[in-house]
Order: sequence, then structure tokens, then C-alpha cells
Amino acid sequence: MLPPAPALDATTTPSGFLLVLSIVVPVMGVLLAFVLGNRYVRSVACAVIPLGLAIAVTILVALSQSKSPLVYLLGAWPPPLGVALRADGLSAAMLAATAVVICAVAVYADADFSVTATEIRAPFTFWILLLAVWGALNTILVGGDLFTLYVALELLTFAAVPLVSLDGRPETLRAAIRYLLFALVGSVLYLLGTAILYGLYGTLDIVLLSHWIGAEPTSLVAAALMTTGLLAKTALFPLHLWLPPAHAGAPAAASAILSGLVVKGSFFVIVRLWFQVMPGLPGFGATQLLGALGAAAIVFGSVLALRQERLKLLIAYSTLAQIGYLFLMFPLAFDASGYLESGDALAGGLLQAVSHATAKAAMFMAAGSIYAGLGHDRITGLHGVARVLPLSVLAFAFAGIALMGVQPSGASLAKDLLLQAATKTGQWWWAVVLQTGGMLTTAYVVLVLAHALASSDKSIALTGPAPRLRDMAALVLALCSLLLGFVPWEPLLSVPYDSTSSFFGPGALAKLLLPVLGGVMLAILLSPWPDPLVSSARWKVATRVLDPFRRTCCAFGGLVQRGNGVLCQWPAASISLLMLALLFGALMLVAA
Amino acid sequence: MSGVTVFGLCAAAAVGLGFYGLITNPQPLRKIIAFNLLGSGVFLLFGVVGRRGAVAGTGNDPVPQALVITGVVVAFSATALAIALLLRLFQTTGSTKLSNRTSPGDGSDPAGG
Amino acid sequence: MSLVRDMMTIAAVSAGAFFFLAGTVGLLRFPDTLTRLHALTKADNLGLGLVVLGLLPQAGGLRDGLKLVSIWLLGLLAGATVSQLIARTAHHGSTR
Amino acid sequence: MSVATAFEIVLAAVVLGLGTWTIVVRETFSATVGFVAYGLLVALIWVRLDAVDVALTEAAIGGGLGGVLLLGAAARLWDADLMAMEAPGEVARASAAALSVLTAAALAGAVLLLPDPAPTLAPAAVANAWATSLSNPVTNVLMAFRAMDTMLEKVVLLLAIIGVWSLAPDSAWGGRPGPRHQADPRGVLAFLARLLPPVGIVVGIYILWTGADHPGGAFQGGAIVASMWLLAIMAGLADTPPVSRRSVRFILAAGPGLFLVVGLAGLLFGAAFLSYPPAQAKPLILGIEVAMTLTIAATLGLLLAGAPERSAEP
Repeated sequence: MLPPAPALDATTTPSGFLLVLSIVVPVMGVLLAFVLGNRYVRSVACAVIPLGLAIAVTILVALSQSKSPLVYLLGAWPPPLGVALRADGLSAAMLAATAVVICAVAVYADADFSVTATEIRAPFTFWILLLAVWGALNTILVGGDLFTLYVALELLTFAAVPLVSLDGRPETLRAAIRYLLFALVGSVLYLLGTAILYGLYGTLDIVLLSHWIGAEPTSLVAAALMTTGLLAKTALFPLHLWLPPAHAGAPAAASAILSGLVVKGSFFVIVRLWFQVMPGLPGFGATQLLGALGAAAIVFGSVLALRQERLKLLIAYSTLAQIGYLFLMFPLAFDASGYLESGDALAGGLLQAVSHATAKAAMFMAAGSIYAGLGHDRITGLHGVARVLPLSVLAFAFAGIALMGVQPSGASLAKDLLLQAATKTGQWWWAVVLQTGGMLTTAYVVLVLAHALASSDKSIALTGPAPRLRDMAALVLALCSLLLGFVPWEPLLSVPYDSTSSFFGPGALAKLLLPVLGGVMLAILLSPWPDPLVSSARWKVATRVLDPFRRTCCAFGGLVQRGNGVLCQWPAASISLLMLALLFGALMLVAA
Repeated sequence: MSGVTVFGLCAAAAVGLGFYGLITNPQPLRKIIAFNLLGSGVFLLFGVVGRRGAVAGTGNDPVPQALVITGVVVAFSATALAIALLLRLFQTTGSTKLSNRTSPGDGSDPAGG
Repeated sequence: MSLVRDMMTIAAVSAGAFFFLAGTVGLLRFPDTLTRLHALTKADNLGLGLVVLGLLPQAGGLRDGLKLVSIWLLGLLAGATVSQLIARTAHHGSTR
Repeated sequence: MSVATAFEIVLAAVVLGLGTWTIVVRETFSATVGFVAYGLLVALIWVRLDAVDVALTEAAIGGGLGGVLLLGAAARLWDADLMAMEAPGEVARASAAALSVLTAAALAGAVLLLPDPAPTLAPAAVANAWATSLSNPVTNVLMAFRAMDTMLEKVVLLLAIIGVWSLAPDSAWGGRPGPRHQADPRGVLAFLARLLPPVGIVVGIYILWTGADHPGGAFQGGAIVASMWLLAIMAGLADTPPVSRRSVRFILAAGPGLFLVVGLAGLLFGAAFLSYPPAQAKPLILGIEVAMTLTIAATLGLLLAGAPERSAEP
């Protein structure tokens, strides 16, 4: 039933110690910064961050040279008694992306969270938590044991929650409580699953479990519980009640971390679980359900993003939609043999995660600069901002273009890979979802850019200085995301696609124009705000033709918003959590 | 029915109880108590698993025991953090209401930059 | 010899259990805080004392016996203090 | 049915009854009291499961410090009792009940279907005890075989402290956590707070020391020491330290810090990260445990004290 077990990687590989360092260095930074306090907090962060980046790059190089996963046995105890750390191409790619985002955020935050001789609360907390998020994420990325992953997930939650309520306003406190409670429910479900798995197989090591696990009813219960718990922590629709207020309410640098990186932690554990621990268990139904939830997230998140008044909330809802995008790889990876194949679809999904991490962090950073410059972030009040804050708007635009999937961005490569997988497995409906998702993304990016680029009759007074370094950090990060298509992915992910061949030519042009035109239409139709393009006199005729459509679309948007209001109430969200757990269990049982 | 099975069923029931309380109790502090109940059910499940794996010389498999001790510490820290958040919210607003007046997120004030 | 020890244990522990039962019934049935406290102290002091006394013959050695006695003493100390505190609070509450 | 099984059934029933009462009772304060009793009885279940280490932890945390934490919060949130919102409707309540029952049933089914004989790591843990020369297998798992989890868990505790402190108003940063308790020098609480801590601290150290070979260890010992400290604070005999004090922070970071240093020494000079040379394993582990006990005691005490809210001057 299961593929024959290859020899267990029961020895430490030569460069395995790098994995230990990738965890120990940030954690050491947390401890040192906490003890030293005062202005040393920043110095410690400044010392640790380049070091951590260097370690991530070294892991990348070591992995592409060795061609096999890096392994480290902690305390020299082999699993199942001991705990192993492992890094494959997926972990290495995510490690590098995490390091890059953390670096950019650190540069960006330097102005907001400057330290002085006497200790101030917010900078002290922020710098320590930044390092803590990093240490937790690295542990998640290289952890080879399900319980170690649990501790790391909790570490991540404990670092993320105070970031949400860093400025102490009542709304952010409420958001933080909601986030904490829901994340705790998620981790309890995950822990339930680990207890059952230990009872079944006497190990929690990922590689050992993947050899021993079978489609028994008990293991399916565990799989369903763990999956659902992790979905709650990832905020996949309909378990997203905590995400928009938490991500939009936090300070910009913290939002960049939360939206770009923190949700990827639990997402990565789901990938590990489904693709590595139990590729044979989920079956067709469960993968389709996961994809369907993703599709619903894309529609809900994008439509709600288009209806937001404020830029940061728009970006938060965009995160909701993009999380949905990440889950489309699960049905596409499911092939005729009944297993989740680690092929195109997995590579595409991971690339999407990397490119979303960089682009979304850059977007929040740009939005933060705009907020700091204008003193507000109402989208309809953005007219003329491109003239006074050109760099911030440019960073936002680049990040938006990268998210839209315009070549050569990582998202475009990811989309190609996923479309390829859809063709190969004959699941055309996911191709439709992918294209629609691209258009919807374009819609809200275009909406913001249209307002930001529109001319203003009033002159805009900036409320604060605009540090150039801050904008440069956002810009560089956005460019990273935009140029991900040029990165040689072959050694890390199995990317068979020749990524640099067709940047120009009619096919590429059509691929570019279709989502853009569709997106503009959707932006005009779905956004309830007066559109700067349409409201000018030249477009009067078009407006009259469009009006009935617009009204229908607005009604649809209102409906979505009302539905979201219900789903975002605690009882509804937690009931759907349990319902999903049972549904996943039932679908897996049927498949088994 | 052996004692281990009894406690295994007890653990499952405690988990169910915890979920019910967590969903239906409107007060955040009660949700936190329900979470602790839920957590104790999960830990008991580990205990039952460990007890089943007992061999001569050890009454209970030490690995699940160690996992539970780690888990209890994490759950306690979570409780402390949640309560600190609640108390702070109470201090600033005089209410521990978790929902905003309109749907969450849409009605909140401008975010910090 | 062991039979005598077991008999002692059974007798003392049963007596202790009786006091616990009586104390619990009093705690549930008595009308106000002070009388409830009165019932509770019977369980705490006498009940626990008798249970410890009953377990002493079963103790493995002097060390275990000492541990048992110190549990009783600590229980007495904590019980007495807490009863004081509760009674004082109840008293303040009723006279205010 | 044997007497033992009958006792176990009664115990489980009482625990579940208390749990139900905790969930459904109207007043939050009663629920808190119910939870404390529940925690103590669950500790009894752990004894029956022959997991005394966990029983000690559960009694110290679930019934003890956790109870204090919840009671304190319930008392301070007394007026807020009626102000919570988002109560579910009848339909939501019914479906929540149905789904909870289904989930519990699925879990119960999973428990009943667990394989026999059960897989276990107990023989492996016992067979490898030579590496540390400690004979309590739980301590071996915590400090050697799965040392990484234990180290990370201590970092979780530190993050919880940072998270709680981060909720302070900006003006109170660096100050002392929690309200100042007024000492009543002739009061009975002050009397207890003078009498008990010496005994309690000895017991705490004993539990730490005996953890090498018998049930006990750093966490259980630390929890007892923490409760002694809290008793002195509540009686007004001691005050919480200002959070800006360097020595306090050093103690809070000492446990994971020493763990990491020893681990790195293993990486540089020994077999692997977090490995101990067998000859020095026992003293090294005991050293880490002493540091961890101090850290745990300080962390638990400060977690209960809450966010800084007063200036550092007494």
C-alpha cells in the first residue's frame, strides 16, 4: 500500500549544524536583548540579523551542493527517541525568504522603533519579538518532529500576539484576544492529533511516520484534527475571523511580519503534513474540499478588499484572498495514483508562498509609509499621493504587480506551474479559479493605484518626515518579489519549467493583458467608491451603460459583506471549525 | 472495561465539554477556562496513550509524560497572556466585549502607521 | 502483626472518611459562611488527621512516616489560616 | 469489575461532573472555583495513570497557580461580568452541542481503536538512561532525548513574560507589576507568609533534587518556590521587582540561556548540540535544572503579577 521505505536518514549530515545555528542564533538574540535592554536591544538585533541571513544563505548553498536533505540529530539521539532537524529544498527556500523579509522589515522599522538611552516599551518589545518570530519560523521550517513543531507554533503565536497589540488601543487589544484564543483552539486540535498519532505509531518523527502511517480510521481522525487546527492558525476561509482586525490594526512593520511570514508558519506545517507525513491519506475529496475553501477565500477576500475604505484593511483582506491561493495546490497535486505528488503543484504553491511573503510585506510597509505621511490611509483620500510620496507608491505598485502575477514575478511562475498541473491532472475548474483570482488581485491593486495616481486639486501637506531608507526597504523587497522568476529554482524545488524563455511575444502579452483588463473591469464594477477613472466627463456614456451591472455587482458585494459579518462572529467561526474537522474526517474515511 | 479505557473516554468527554464551553460561553474569561478544560482533556489523552505503552519497570511511557509537562507549561503561559490582555482591555474600556459594534475590522478606528 | 496494622488502617481511614463526609454535607447544607467553615474544619483537621494516622502503619519507613505527618501539619496550618481569612472577610461583609 | 476500576469510574464521573458544572454555571467566580477543584481531581487521575511527574505538575499548575491566576482575574473583572457579547442563539447552541458530542465521539472511537499492544518508547528511554546516569526516565526525556523541546518551552515562558509586560501603559514601563498589597503586620496572612516560605523553599529544592531519580524536577520545584514568593507578595511582606531591573531579567533568561550555552558547548566540543559527555552528564543536567528552577519560579510569579503598573519607587 505504501511505497517501500528507504533507509532512514539516521545520521547527521556534514553541514547539518547550520540548522541548529539557524534556530539558536535568533533565540540567543532574544535572550541577550532581553537581559541587556535599553539601547542594546537594537545593537543585538543589528548583530543577529546579518548573521541569520548569512546562515540562511549558507544553508541554501550547502543544500544545492549536497543534493540531499540536510539532517541534524539533536543530542546525537536518533528518532524515534530523539529529535531530528531536517532541511529540504522547501525549507531552504522558505528559510531564505524569511531571512530576506526580516532584514527588510528591520531596516524599515529602524525609524519607527528607534531606541534611546532610557528604555521605551514599544521598541524593546518589537525588536525582541522580531527575533522571536524568526527563531520560531526557522524551527518550524527545519523541525523534523511533530511535537517540536507544536512548540514552535506556540512560540510563533506568543511572538505574534503582542505584536498585534503593540500600541495598546482597545481595538487592537480586542483583535489580539480574538487572535490568541482562536490560535489556541487551533493548537489544541493539532495537539490532539499528535497524541493519537503517538498512540498509534509510537513516534512523532516526520520521516518515520511517513513510513508507518496507514489509512486506518484512527489515523484519519488525527489527520483531520491536525489539518483543521492548522487551518485555524492559517486563517483560511471560513476560519479568518481574527485576521483582518489583527493584521490591519498592528503597526506597519508588525503587519508586514504577521501577514508576510507568520501565517506561512502554520501553512508550512500543513504542507509537511499532507505532502510528507501522509501523502496517501487525504484522497480526492479532502483535497478538493481544501481547494474549494481556497477558492471561497479568494472570492470573499478579494470582494471584501474592494469594499474597504482603508488601505491597511484592504491589504489585510488581500492576505485573506492570497492565503486561499496557497491552498489551490492541494487538489492540483493529487494525481491518479491516489497520492499527493511533490511535483509542479507543490513547487508552484511554495513559490506562491515565497512571493506572497515578500510582496505582502512590501505592501504593508508602503502602506505604513503612506499612513505616516498623510496621517490617514483612506483610499478615496489618496489622490495626489504619488506626487508627494513617489517611492512609497512605487513600492506599492511593484508589490501589487508582483502579486498580480505579471512576468517575471514569482507569482507568475507559480501560476504557470499550477496551470500546468491543472492541465496535467485534467482539473480545468481550478484553472478557472486561478485566472479569476489573478483578475481579482489586479482589481484591488488597480483600485488603489488609480486613486493614488489621480491628480489632486488640493496640495497635500505631509504630517511627518518620510525617511528615504524606509521606502527603499519596501522598494527592494517589492523588487525581490517581482524578480523571483529569474532565480534558478531547479536545485531547490522541482521546477521543470523554463522560466526565462517567453517574456516577450504575443502569448506573454495576452497573458499580461487578460488579467489586467479583467481586473480593471472588476474594480469598476465591484468597488462601491466613486472611481477616479470613471467619474471624469469623458466616460459619461460608458458610465450609463455600466450602471445596471454596477448596481448588481454592488448588491453582490453587500451580500458577501453581510455573510462575512456572520462568519466573523465567534460562535459561527468556531462551529465551522468543528464542522470542517468532521468533514475532513468523513471525506478521508470515504477515500480510505 | 479497564481503568485506562475509562480515563480515555473521560479525556474525550472533557475535550467535547471544552469545545462546547469555548463556543457558547460569551464571556472571554469563561472561554479561557473552557480552553483549560479542553487542554486537560488533550493531556489526559497523552496520559492514556502513555499508560497503554507501559512496560515492566515504568508505569507509564516517559515520552508522553514529558510532552504533557511541556504542554502544561505552554497552556499556562497562554492563559496568563490571555488574562493579561483581558485585564488591560478592561482597564482601557471597562468592558471585555470581544466584538466591535459593526462586523469586526470594518468598524475599527484608523490603524497606527 | 500485619493483620493488626491493616485493621488499624481500616478503622482510622474509615473514621477519617466519615468526618470528610460529614464536613462535606455540612458545607453543602449549612446556611451561612461561618457555620459552613465550622463544618469544613472538621473535615480538614480531624478527617485528614485520621487518614494520615491510618496510613502511618503502612508507611515504608521513618522518612515516609515523617512526610505523612508533615503533610498533616501543613494542611492544618493552611486550613487554619484560610479559615481565618474567609471568616474575617465574611464578618466584614456582614457588619458593613 | 474490580474495586480499582469502580473507583476509577467514580473518579472519572466526578471529574466530568465538575467539568460540566464549570462550563454551565452562571457566575464566572463559581466556574473558577469549579475549575480549581477539577484540576486537583485531574491530578488524582494522573496518579492513577502512574504518571506522578505529571500529577505534580498538574496539581501545581492546573489546580494551584492556574487557579490563582483565574481567581484573580475573576475578582478584578467582577464588574465586567455582564458586559460580554456575541452570545450564540439557540440554533448555534444546539449545533455547538451536537458538534462537540460528535467530536468527543470520534475521539472516543479513536481511543478504543488504538492498537494492542501499544507502541512505546519506554524500553528505549530506560535502555539509554546510562547516558545521563539519572534514573527518572521523564527527566531523561525532558533534559536529554527531547531537550530541544524543553529549551524552546522555556523561551515560550520568556515570550509570555514579554507579552504580558508589553501591555503596560507607556508611563509605567520599567515599573513594578501588579497592585501593592498592604501589609497587616499582625494579620494571619503575614503570619503564614513568615512561617511557610522557609518550609516551602526546602520542599521545592527537595522536589528539584529528587527529580533526578524519582518523580519531581525543575518545573514542579519551581512552581512551589513561585507560590512561596507569591504568598510573601500577597501578604505585603515583599514587593514585585521593577521590570527594568537587570538582575530580574538575568534570572528570567538564565534557564534557557544556560541550556543554550551547554548545548553549544556540546556542538563545539562534544558529540552534538544538546548532548552531554556521559561522565559529566549528571552535574551538567542538575546545573541546568537549578537555573531553570530559578527561572521558572521567577517567571511564574511575574506572570501572575501581571503587567507593570506602578513606578519603580516603593
